Amino acid sequence: MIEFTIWDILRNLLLATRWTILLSLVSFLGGGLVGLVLLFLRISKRKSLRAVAKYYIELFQGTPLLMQLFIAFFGLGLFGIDVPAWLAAGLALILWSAAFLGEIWRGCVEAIAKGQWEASASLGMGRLQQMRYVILPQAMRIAVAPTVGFSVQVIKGTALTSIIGFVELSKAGTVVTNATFQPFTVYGLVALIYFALCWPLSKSSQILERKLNVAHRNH
Amino acid sequence: DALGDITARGTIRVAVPQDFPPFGSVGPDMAPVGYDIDMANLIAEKLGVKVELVPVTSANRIPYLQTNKVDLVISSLGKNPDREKVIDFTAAYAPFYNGVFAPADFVAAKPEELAGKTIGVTRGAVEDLELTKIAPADTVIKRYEDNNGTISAFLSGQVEAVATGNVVAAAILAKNPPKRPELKFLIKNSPCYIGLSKEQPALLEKVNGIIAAAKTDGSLNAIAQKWLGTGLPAEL
Amino acid sequence: MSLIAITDVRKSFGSNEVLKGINLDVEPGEVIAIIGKSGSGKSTLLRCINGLETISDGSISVAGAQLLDDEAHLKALRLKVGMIFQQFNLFPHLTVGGNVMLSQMVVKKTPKPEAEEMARKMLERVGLSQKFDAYPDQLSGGQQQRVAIARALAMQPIALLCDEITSALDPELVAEVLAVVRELAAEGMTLLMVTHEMRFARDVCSRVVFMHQGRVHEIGEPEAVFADPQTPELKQFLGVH
Amino acid sequence: MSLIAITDVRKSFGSNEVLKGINLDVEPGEVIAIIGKSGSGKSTLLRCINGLETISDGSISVAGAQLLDDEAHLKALRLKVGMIFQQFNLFPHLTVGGNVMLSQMVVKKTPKPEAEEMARKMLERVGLSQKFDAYPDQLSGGQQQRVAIARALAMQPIALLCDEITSALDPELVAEVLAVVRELAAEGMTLLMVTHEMRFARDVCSRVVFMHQGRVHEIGEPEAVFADPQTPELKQFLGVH
Amino acid sequence: MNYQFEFGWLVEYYPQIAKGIAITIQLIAVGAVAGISLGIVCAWVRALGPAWLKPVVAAYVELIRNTPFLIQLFFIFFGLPSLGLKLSELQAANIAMVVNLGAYSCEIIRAGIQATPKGQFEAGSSLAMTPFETFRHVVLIPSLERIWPALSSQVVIVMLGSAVVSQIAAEDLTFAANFIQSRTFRAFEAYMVSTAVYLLLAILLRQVLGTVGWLIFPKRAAG
Ligand SMILES: Nc1ncnc2c1ncn2[C@@H]1O[C@H](COP(=O)(O)OP(=O)(O)OP(=O)(O)O)[C@@H](O)[C@H]1O
Ligand SMILES: Nc1ncnc2c1ncn2[C@@H]1O[C@H](COP(=O)(O)OP(=O)(O)OP(=O)(O)O)[C@@H](O)[C@H]1O
Ligand SMILES: NC(=O)CC[C@H](N)C(=O)O
Ligand SMILES: [Mg+2]
Ligand SMILES: [Mg+2]
Repeated sequence: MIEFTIWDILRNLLLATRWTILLSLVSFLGGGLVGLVLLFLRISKRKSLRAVAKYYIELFQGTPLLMQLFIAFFGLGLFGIDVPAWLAAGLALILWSAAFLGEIWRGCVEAIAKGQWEASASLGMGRLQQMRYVILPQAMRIAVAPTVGFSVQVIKGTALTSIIGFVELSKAGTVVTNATFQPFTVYGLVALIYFALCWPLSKSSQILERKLNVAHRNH
Repeated sequence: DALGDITARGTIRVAVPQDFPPFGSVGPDMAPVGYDIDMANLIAEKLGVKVELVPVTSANRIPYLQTNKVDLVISSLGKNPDREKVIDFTAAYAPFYNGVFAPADFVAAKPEELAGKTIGVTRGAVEDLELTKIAPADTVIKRYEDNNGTISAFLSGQVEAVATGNVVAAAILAKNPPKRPELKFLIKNSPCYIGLSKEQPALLEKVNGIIAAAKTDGSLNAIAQKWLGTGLPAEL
Repeated sequence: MSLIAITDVRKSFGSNEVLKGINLDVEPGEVIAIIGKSGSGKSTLLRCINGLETISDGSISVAGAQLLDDEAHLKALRLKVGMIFQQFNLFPHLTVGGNVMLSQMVVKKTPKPEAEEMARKMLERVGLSQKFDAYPDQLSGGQQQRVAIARALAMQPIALLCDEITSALDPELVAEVLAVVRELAAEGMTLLMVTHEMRFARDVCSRVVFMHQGRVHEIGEPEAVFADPQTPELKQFLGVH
Repeated sequence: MSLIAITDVRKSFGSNEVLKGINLDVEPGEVIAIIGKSGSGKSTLLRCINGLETISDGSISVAGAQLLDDEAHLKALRLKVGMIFQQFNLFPHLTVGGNVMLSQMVVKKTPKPEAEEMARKMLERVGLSQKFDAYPDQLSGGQQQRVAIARALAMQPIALLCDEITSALDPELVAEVLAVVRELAAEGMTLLMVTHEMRFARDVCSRVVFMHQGRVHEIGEPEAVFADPQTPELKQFLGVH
Repeated sequence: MNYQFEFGWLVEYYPQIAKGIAITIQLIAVGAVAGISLGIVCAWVRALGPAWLKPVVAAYVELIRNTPFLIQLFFIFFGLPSLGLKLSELQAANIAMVVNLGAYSCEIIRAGIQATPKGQFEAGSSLAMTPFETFRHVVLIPSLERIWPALSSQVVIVMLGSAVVSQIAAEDLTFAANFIQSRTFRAFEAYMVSTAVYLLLAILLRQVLGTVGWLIFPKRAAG
């Protein structure tokens, strides 16, 4: 049996981290797109559309991401859809992130004063134009901090894909543990790598938030 | 039909373990290696297609097949009536003796003596099903998601003993672990079969043919020698 | 034909009927002051005319076209009728120039150079041409309100609705906004304004509407209304005993 | 011996010296009004006496005991001297009764029945016995301030510091709070109050302290101070020319 | 699709599910009570506590909030024994829940404390209360009230996150679903049932937290 050196352990974990990063990007960007759609549904004038978005969000925020992963992975296959692990992982993470991002952004849109809607309406703008030119540019500013903050949750969420067999950082951790019998070292390193990915995002989210509050006070 | 799909695709998707030495584990480059991997390669080669190895755990091997994520499960898969209800099996291709393993100071020569003890097992494996049947009611059975969990639990002392295959225990032993799994007693002889979806006679027949040929031409024996350290037993 | 014809308009919020049958015809070039106690429905009436609230009953037509509650009709209406609010409601993320250009470009698809030219002209008209590149939060309240007027004017409406546009201003800034309105009135713009500035109403308006409990309670020329209120409610409102 | 002896007290915030050597002796039963322009250091002086600010130099003693900056001494001091603030600072999560009982129970370990008895007595004294179970946000500002007084009194202090306790009140509510203070003064409570109510200061206080730029600029009986200000600063402050 | 749904197994495996639900509820009960308590202590340290403790708490909070729960769980269950600290899977799961919720609620509660008007602290001081007494009797309850909705959401999130404790053989609701799946090969149905139960638990948990809030915070304004 070939021995793992500490460098082997670290190298393998770092290689697997690429997947963690890729998965995070996919679910964050995909989740952002779907979340945008949800946002529009959620603030739509049609009650039925609002209800759809509301129930979607309640469902995805009210059940464990782990279960969503299981169902995407083992469930969709039953309907004849071939779902490889990366697809199930990406899909579940996207749908899950979307629920949270949609809700975060709705809060930001609703934080924009009603007068902005009314003023733009009275200038003859349609709903999409109001969103595009008046509301979103303002909402985006306040959305940055919580959105960056949520990206940390996404990165941590990708750890769960290990359970459906996707070999990202966490799964690599368990596999390497089993090949080395050094759980303390391996999980310690895994935790450190996650920390190195997440902490800068957490910090910048906090800093952005503070900046924005200061900006508000100066008005 | 599965065989047609495989040839059309030019690739066969095979579920293999990566947490279950010597059938499947990873080297320092994280690539899967082991008995089952060699077996998968052999079959692909004989079918004249490329192989796509899909790492699975004991618990999700069968759902992988059920949900058509793989064409074959070559993952030290034992046969029992429950499994036969949902998937089909080829001929056996490897020996597998389930047993209870523990460090030297653990005393239990037969199932009854497991009373009050804590045994780790991988959920959904044959060992799990068998142990659940034969162990006394007050045996504490801890069922882990995959073999990584079971082995980690044993090595970190979270369970006193594990139920697994004899060669598995031997492979762990070979790596000089902090806790040495020694055989206490055997539970069951449950050789490994290749699993495939129900009602795929063409594929079944084809794979059975390959296994039979490999047995006669000695290539299967070579794989056994390489990973188990002995040749194939006579009963196979 | 009246420019704005309001016929039997009713508006309820839930079970609370806020407008109880309003009739009012506004001729082109008229300047109408709407006065009345808080809660009497003044703002609601203006908001109905601009389609910000949908009416429960009755009809409103502007320049002959009926006000209907779909996006196309609403847009057509709002191109004809501008509105200015108590809280200015400038777009904080755009410069003064951007505020005045935005709806021209977005709604009317005016090309940018023309929109800019129009914006400069309108800012000139309200005396703020030098503030083109400033942001709203760099302006005083009076300046912001004048930008809001320029923004509405840039759409070239045929009438302007003003809802207490000086109420959020410090007293020393009120005059500069009223001066702009006075000029608009002199130039013949049709104006409907809710106001608490009685002196201004008396000087500038052609008619005064006194609203009370969701109804037009008294209406007439300012001299008549202010000098000789007919109803006890108006008397009380004006503090005449 | 003076009840409160303030000797050469100095206090700086950073490089900004806010109190520049204050000397003041308060005898038992005295009612002292502190007046002065905004920023002259009135609040800071009271806060120093109560230990909410640590003094930079000089000394303060209350009933013979020196004010030192450690928890035990501070606690002893605060048991002797109560303080009431402009913003009432009632505890919003406790009922009126709870507000008055809390510190007795927590600080003095008074058993609940006795604390309650005391609370009822003090609320009676400020005319609010019927509000025992109300929450602060169900009371008017004047009532809240009277609860704050009752809360301070329940600790049985030998002196009370009041920092503009009527400034946050609507004019019609000021009188009810001052009536309570007037009674306290009549009963012999030692009072130090920062106030803008000159009439009240003149009627009730035994001495008036005029602070200016961190110093006691003038001090004397109210008749003297108000009728015959000596310094141009006090003249200006009182509007006498 | 040609898949036949089949829920017959529910009859046989219902005790497993019930046990799983009980364990999930136990986890969140301990997690919420001990986690919020820990959060209060940590929030006190970060907002008002001794200077030397602040960086310790800050490090704890940042470490936990920036690593996955699953890894924390593995570290506690598989890693700590090599330092001689061996915990049962339920102990490990409970500790992970408490440690996790402690870190999150620390930050939430701290925001609540920092939003306390200065006058409340001063009023406490001038009534001769020590800083700690002021915190305990004056500041804490209104601070919790301010952030109760955010805290409730976090408790629900952590409850849903607890699904991964099945990975260390803690027999919670997810374990039950996995167990059933490995015996009946009815993966889809098993996960659907447990997902529905989680949804129900989440809704219930919100109600319970709302009631708890209603009980500990004064019912004013409305009354
Ligand atoms: N969006 C709304 N929903 C429910 N009720 C409303 C709404 N807008 C206004 N009202 C009610 O309608 C009535 C009239 O309000 P409106 O704003 O028109 O009064 P107003 O005459 O403009 O008063 P003010 O001088 O205070 O601005 C009030 O009783 C108000 O509470
Ligand atoms: N915490 C503080 N930090 C820095 N400077 C302070 C602080 N508190 C007060 N000051 C400064 O000390 C000076 C005196 O303030 P103080 O509050 O004592 O005045 P005051 O006489 O009570 O005025 P007012 O009538 O406005 O209440 C002011 O210049 C103020 O800016
Ligand atoms: N990978 C495994 O866990 C195999 C164990 C056993 N042979 C089974 O089929 O369940
Ligand atoms: Mg109004
Ligand atoms: Mg002051």
